Amino acid sequence: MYEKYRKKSPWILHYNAGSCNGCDIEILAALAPKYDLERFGVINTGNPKQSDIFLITGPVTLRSRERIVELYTQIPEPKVVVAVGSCSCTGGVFRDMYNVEDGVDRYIPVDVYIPGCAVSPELIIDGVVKGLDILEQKTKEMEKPFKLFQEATTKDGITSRRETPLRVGEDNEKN
Amino acid sequence: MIEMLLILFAPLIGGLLYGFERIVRARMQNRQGPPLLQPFYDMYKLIDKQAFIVNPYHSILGIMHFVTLWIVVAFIILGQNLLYVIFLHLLSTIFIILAGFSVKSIYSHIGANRELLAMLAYEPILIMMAVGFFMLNGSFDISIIREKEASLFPLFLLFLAYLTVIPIKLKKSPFDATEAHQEIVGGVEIEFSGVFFEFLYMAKWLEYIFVYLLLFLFAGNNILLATALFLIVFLLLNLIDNATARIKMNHLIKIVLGVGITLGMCNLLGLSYV
Amino acid sequence: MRLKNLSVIAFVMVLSALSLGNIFAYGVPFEMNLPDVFHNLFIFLDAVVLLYFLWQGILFKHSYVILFALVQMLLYGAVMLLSPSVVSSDILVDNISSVMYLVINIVGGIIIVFALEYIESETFTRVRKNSFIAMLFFFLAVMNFIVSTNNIEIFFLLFELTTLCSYVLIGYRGDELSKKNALQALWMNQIGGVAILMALIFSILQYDTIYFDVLITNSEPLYLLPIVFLVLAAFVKGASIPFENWLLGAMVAPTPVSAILHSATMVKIAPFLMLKLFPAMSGFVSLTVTLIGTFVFFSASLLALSKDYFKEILGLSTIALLGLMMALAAIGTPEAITACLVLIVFHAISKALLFLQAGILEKSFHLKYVDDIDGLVNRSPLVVFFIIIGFASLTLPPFGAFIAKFMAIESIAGEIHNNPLYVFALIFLALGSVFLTLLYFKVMTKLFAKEADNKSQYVKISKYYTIPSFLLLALLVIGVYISFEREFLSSLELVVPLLLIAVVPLLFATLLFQKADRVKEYNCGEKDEIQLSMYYFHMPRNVQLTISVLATLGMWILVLGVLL
Amino acid sequence: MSKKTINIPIGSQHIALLEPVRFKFECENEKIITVDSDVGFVHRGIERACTTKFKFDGIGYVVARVCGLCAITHSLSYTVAIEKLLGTEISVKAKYLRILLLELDRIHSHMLCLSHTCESAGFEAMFMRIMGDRELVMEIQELLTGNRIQFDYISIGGVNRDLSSEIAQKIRQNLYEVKQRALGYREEFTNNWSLSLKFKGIGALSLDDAYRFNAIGPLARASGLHVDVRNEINYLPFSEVGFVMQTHKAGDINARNLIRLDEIQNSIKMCENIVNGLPEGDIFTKPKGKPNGEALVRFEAPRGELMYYVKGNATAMLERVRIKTPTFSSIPAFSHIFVGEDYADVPAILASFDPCLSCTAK
Amino acid sequence: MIQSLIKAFTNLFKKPQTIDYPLTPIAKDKEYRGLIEYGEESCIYCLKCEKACPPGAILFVKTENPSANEKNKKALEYNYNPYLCIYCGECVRACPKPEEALWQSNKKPSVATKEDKVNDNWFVLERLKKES
Amino acid sequence: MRKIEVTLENVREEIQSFYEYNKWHFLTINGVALADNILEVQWIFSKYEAMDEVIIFFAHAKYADLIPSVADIIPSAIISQRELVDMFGVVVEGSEKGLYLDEDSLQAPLSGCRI
Ligand code: SF4
Ligand code: SF4
Ligand code: SF4
Ligand code: SF4
Ligand code: SF4
Ligand code: SF4
Ligand code: SF4
Ligand code: SF4
Repeated sequence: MYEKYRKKSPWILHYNAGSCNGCDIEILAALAPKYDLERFGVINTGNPKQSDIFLITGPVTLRSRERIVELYTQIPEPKVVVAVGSCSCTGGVFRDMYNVEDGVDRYIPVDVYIPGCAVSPELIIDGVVKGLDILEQKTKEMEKPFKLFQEATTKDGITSRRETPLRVGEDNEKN
Repeated sequence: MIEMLLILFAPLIGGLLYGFERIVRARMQNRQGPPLLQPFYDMYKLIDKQAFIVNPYHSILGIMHFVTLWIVVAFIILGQNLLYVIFLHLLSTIFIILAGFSVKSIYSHIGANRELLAMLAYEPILIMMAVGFFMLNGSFDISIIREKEASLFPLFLLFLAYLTVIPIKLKKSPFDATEAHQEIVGGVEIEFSGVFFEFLYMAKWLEYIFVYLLLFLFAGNNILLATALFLIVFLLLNLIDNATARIKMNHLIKIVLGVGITLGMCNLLGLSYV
Repeated sequence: MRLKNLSVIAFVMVLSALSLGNIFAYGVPFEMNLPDVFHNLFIFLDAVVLLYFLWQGILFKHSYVILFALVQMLLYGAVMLLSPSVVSSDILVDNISSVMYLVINIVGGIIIVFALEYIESETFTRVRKNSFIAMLFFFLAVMNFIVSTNNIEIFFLLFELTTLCSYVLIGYRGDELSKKNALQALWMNQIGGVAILMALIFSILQYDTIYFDVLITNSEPLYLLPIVFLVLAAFVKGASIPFENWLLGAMVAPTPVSAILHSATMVKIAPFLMLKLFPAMSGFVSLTVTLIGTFVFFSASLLALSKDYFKEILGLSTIALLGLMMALAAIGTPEAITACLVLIVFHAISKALLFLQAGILEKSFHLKYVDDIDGLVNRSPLVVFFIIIGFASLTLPPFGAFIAKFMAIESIAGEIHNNPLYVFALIFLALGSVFLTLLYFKVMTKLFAKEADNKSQYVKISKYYTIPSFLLLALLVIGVYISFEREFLSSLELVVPLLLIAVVPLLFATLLFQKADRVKEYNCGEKDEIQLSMYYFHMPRNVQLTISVLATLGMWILVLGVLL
Repeated sequence: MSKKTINIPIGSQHIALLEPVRFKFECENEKIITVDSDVGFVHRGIERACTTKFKFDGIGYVVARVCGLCAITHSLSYTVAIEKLLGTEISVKAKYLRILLLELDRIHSHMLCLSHTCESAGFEAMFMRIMGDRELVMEIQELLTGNRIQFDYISIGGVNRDLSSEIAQKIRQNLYEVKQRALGYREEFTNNWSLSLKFKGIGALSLDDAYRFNAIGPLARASGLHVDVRNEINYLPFSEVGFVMQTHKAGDINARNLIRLDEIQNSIKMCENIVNGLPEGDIFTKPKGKPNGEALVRFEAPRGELMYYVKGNATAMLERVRIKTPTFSSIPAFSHIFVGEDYADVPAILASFDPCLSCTAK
Repeated sequence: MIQSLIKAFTNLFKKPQTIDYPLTPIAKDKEYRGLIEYGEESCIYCLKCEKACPPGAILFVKTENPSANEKNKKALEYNYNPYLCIYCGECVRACPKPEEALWQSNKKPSVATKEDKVNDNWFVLERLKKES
Repeated sequence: MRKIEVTLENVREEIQSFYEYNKWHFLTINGVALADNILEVQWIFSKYEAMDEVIIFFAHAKYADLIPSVADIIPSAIISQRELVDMFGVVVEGSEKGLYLDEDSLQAPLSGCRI
């Protein structure tokens, strides 16, 4: 019976997991008057315990992985994780670099992916709105983060940190 | 009967006020702002969240804070002894401070500490205010104060002193160092979540009611004046909130205590000569 | 149980019963005269005590002690030469005395019971241990006597005897520091003696009497010197600023001594004296005393904020509350008098309770500083419970101290109409009570700060320690019940909130806690340990100095004002 | 007696931080005694990727992602370094357009910093006001480059887009507007009583310390140190378009804010000069060859000096790309400033440094 | 401070700056750098775009049923991941047939959800590419 | 841009005699991996208010060599030295590891024995 109110009061927590700040300042811009996220009831609480939406930017550097998981577990269910920006969706331009891990969904279940480099505030609004719908349907079941450290390098049979980086087009190039 | 209803709905009225204030604030900042009922959406959502506790004392003390505050508001509505009301209010603050200290979180501790210090700043002013009413009306009973003439003018300086207290209680700039989101992430409330945070959230609404009910005392039996006071103070408060930065705790104490005590003292001295 | 313990306990019970009986049996004031033999004996004793002081002064080469002993001898000689003609009864027991009996015997008795175990754990010889208990009883006797006497000469003797007691008990440990502090207590308290003697001389010269009741009923508003000197004596005994150092120094003594002498009972002479004197106070004296009292209340609470030695904090808060009691007594309206009495009783109980805990902390946990007591909840929930009750009973409703403070504000507010200067008293009172609250909660919160993982260190506490605490707790409850009966606050005001505050949260707790999950505290997403410590307030030296100067100034104004 | 200090952490996740960085303040009450910092949260490994993963002509887009805030300075510095190695001479118009975007970026970055400083000082309304006005700059940036943040405007040999006359008109308009608003901020920063309590005399760095800790950028200029790379390089014609170095004496937060306001005004003037006097010509010259040798290029990013060292060996893969970023050099100065301040001032002081760790850790 | 007070007060009566975004869509400028679009018919399969793309958001991977385009000798299929793309436009600048085979539209990309598997599916493609 | 060759042994004296803290601005310490497992370490300075005056002191080192610290001459060099340690896996006097890299990161990512 309370479900329908979830989408009216999304409080957000923002964590920068190694982004270039581009997306972070766009989140700020989305809170600013022109886009005013507070229209949707968004409050930037900065406190996982009072948040519903977890906005993550950045490709997840090795040092920030524990923090992501820690913060994620401190957010009470139901919660929605939104990956903001290409680099948090898939690693973006940092995909394959040695100290990053190709996107947030290597660690915690991501519900919404917002592409863009940098994402525009409109897209952030789109993403949050999409997240709200998902939030409404969520149960209060605990969703487990996937992995903590390097323990498993594969998820769904797919290796995430490859031993040798994939170099597009390198093979036949000799200039 | 009306009183009972008022008491029962006090948090709701506070919630509406809070919702309205958020709109006003947004508009003052040139943006659209949340809907009026936003606080209630938040409330329903919070009920539905997974409940986390850090330790049981902490959560219980939070609830006690809320309950005590509600009793305070009820007592004001019922017209009890003003001094007693102020002390009970102190008690409710003490609960939240204890809650803040009962968890092992640094921000919570700093917040609770600041709450204690803020109490130091505003409590004497509240007491002097009560004494002012006593000297004017010969009684601490709120019901009697409310039946008498408006005491705004004889107590004008105390009224001004009280104005400095309001932003502290409502956590508004420039006196919101106790909450200080950018420094200590909300201070004492940081470890509350879900339903338990809800109590704190609603306590905030009650704080609004408390502050404005005390304000109405200055208007005595003059309802028109009460309305005018409310509107003016509400507007003023929000304007100032939107025109100042948060000042530090030591400045807060110096300013509020210095200004408040001087004003209050002058007022009381003046009264005693009349 | 050893015979000694049994007899001590039995004796305490008898004393308590007697004091209780007194309150019910003799409603009316009881008067009596002592035969002349006694008077001669008293003179002899006086001489002995003063000589002893002088000897001690010479022995330890302490010039102040010598000086004041000599001055007292001189003055005492002068008193002896004058012979007043108006006489009255030597012993006078009124309602106030009855209340004091209760405090002295019951609270003091409980502390003695506690002392039994405490002193066992010290390393003194058996004789010294026993003499310690004996000293305490001797002290009780003196106290009982002092609140019954009506003769200022006798009062002087008893006053000197309490000085003697404190001197001996503070120096009991016999080390360097104890000796030093004992001597300090000695010379400061002798100032009180000098003041009493001065009062005696002026009283004899002007009113031709050495009896309290005569002095009080006859005194004229224009000639109040004797009263003022007695008031000064009260300030000294009450360790008001600027005389606070002797009481703080007294903390080196074994804790039961601190409890019995310096918090619960002996210092109560000060408000008691005030209560006796208030009818004779003129507007000026009463105002000045009120201002000084509230100022002391304010500044002692302020100073206490910067302390971290548990007993010192308790001591300063005692000084503060004594200031308040004296101020209330000086105001002298019926309401203020009630408030003062309530405060005396409740303060004695609460402080005794707290001091006992301080003793337990020292003995069972080897803790002296509040900084170290965090996480005590895990080690001894009982002690924490007592400490919390002790502090709460000094600040929160429904306990008496709260009610007294409440009434104090009311009575001072009522006085402002008469004299606007009471506004300052009000401000001091308001600020002081906030400081005190701050102080108590600063300490209290320290207890709460939980160290999650040292459950194993649970410490068992001896029955001798807990039983006195429980007794005091019972007294508190009885006190609450009585104040309830007397309707200081309406039942709506008390019962409803108490019930709601207690029940509703528990209800919610039981409903919600089963479903709740535990989480760790927020730490910015990091996992490392948090290091917590208490906020402390550093008082610069010049603040302390200013406070002392102001207080001294207040006393001079008092004396000079009366002289003019 | 036991220890009386408390450890107050800030970060890695904290509401006053946009980026993960962790400070641990050892405080007495709320007074800071020592500071401990961890700045490595954003390390991604870009320097290595530039020599193993990408070829030299695409790196401009990669290093832009070192940081979104002065993306333009990064790609510019890199590009200039490569142009030096290739010996490409670019057209005057392209140079002017590069300065235009550089200065626009400085304006928006400074505005962001000012607003964030206000937010951290608890002045939400001011934050909203500046952020609202900043959209004017964002708009023209989007028009000029097609994106609000990552402009990807500069390529080796010139720039990617020309400036049409409508856009030029829009730029003039918006910048005029911003200029007026910025005057309003100045009034607020100097006269608001609560801000002066928060900013004046707080977080001060003396001139001598600025020298000793090699402070750079607005941080140094606020202390009176005459250091601005725009004054020390000649690859772009800064002085031609009206660059004037701004300095201040006090070295506190307030001085840093005023420096930024002054620089905004100066940058607006430069932009206006460029838009009004843009020469005709190509915007792109095709570069030839492969980079060979070493080049060291410095630019003034909004936060101070940015340095690129590039070493090529005549193949498509470079041998070394070294990025020395402004915040990286300022960290010793930061830590020095914190000591002795109140914890309550930390967020504002931190924001007034305008730190950017994404380039610090790369 | 006075200025702020006045500003706050007058703002009360002004229309807010806010764009009611999802309700009133924001028109994108035609120069906006949005999604990369591909015209299969015109592509000559030179794979320059793939090589030029810094993050590797374009992958030509062998497929069972290739397009009818006769230039597609190796039976490749164009794959583009807007969640990896950084919208730099380098691919278009590299393409010999810009505006026909590959161009940058001003459409903004859409947000994806968990079901879209934007990351995992791409891993599969990358692996295929590496194996081939 | 001027390059001055020094050796690891005399670099401290060179810098000490050269560096005047209010004339020269210390930029950073840079490492460049050369062939044959040689590391070129560069100390880069620029002159205040002069047009493009950059001086690079450089020394060649083996990875196993102890690189002297200049932190006592230039306090802000500390952080550059830590970076050097992290990135090249060399040992710099008094600088510990871990500015950027965690235990399970790729160690010494820029060192000569790469790829
Ligand atoms: S998506 Fe692009 S702009 Fe956003 S954080 Fe990542 S690299 Fe920066
Ligand atoms: S609004 Fe400001 S304080 Fe809040 S999270 Fe964003 S940057 Fe931090
Ligand atoms: S260098 Fe070439 S292959 Fe490497 S990323 Fe740049 S364009 Fe692509
Ligand atoms: S200094 Fe800051 S804004 Fe500039 S590139 Fe570095 S991280 Fe980005
Ligand atoms: S520049 Fe750095 S500190 Fe300033 S707003 Fe951006 S991320 Fe925050
Ligand atoms: S178009 Fe040019 S580059 Fe592409 S395949 Fe044909 S010849 Fe090669
Ligand atoms: S726009 Fe850039 S990132 Fe996107 S596909 Fe083209 S080259 Fe790749
Ligand atoms: S560069 Fe153009 S033509 Fe060549 S493969 Fe890509 S899209 Fe096709």
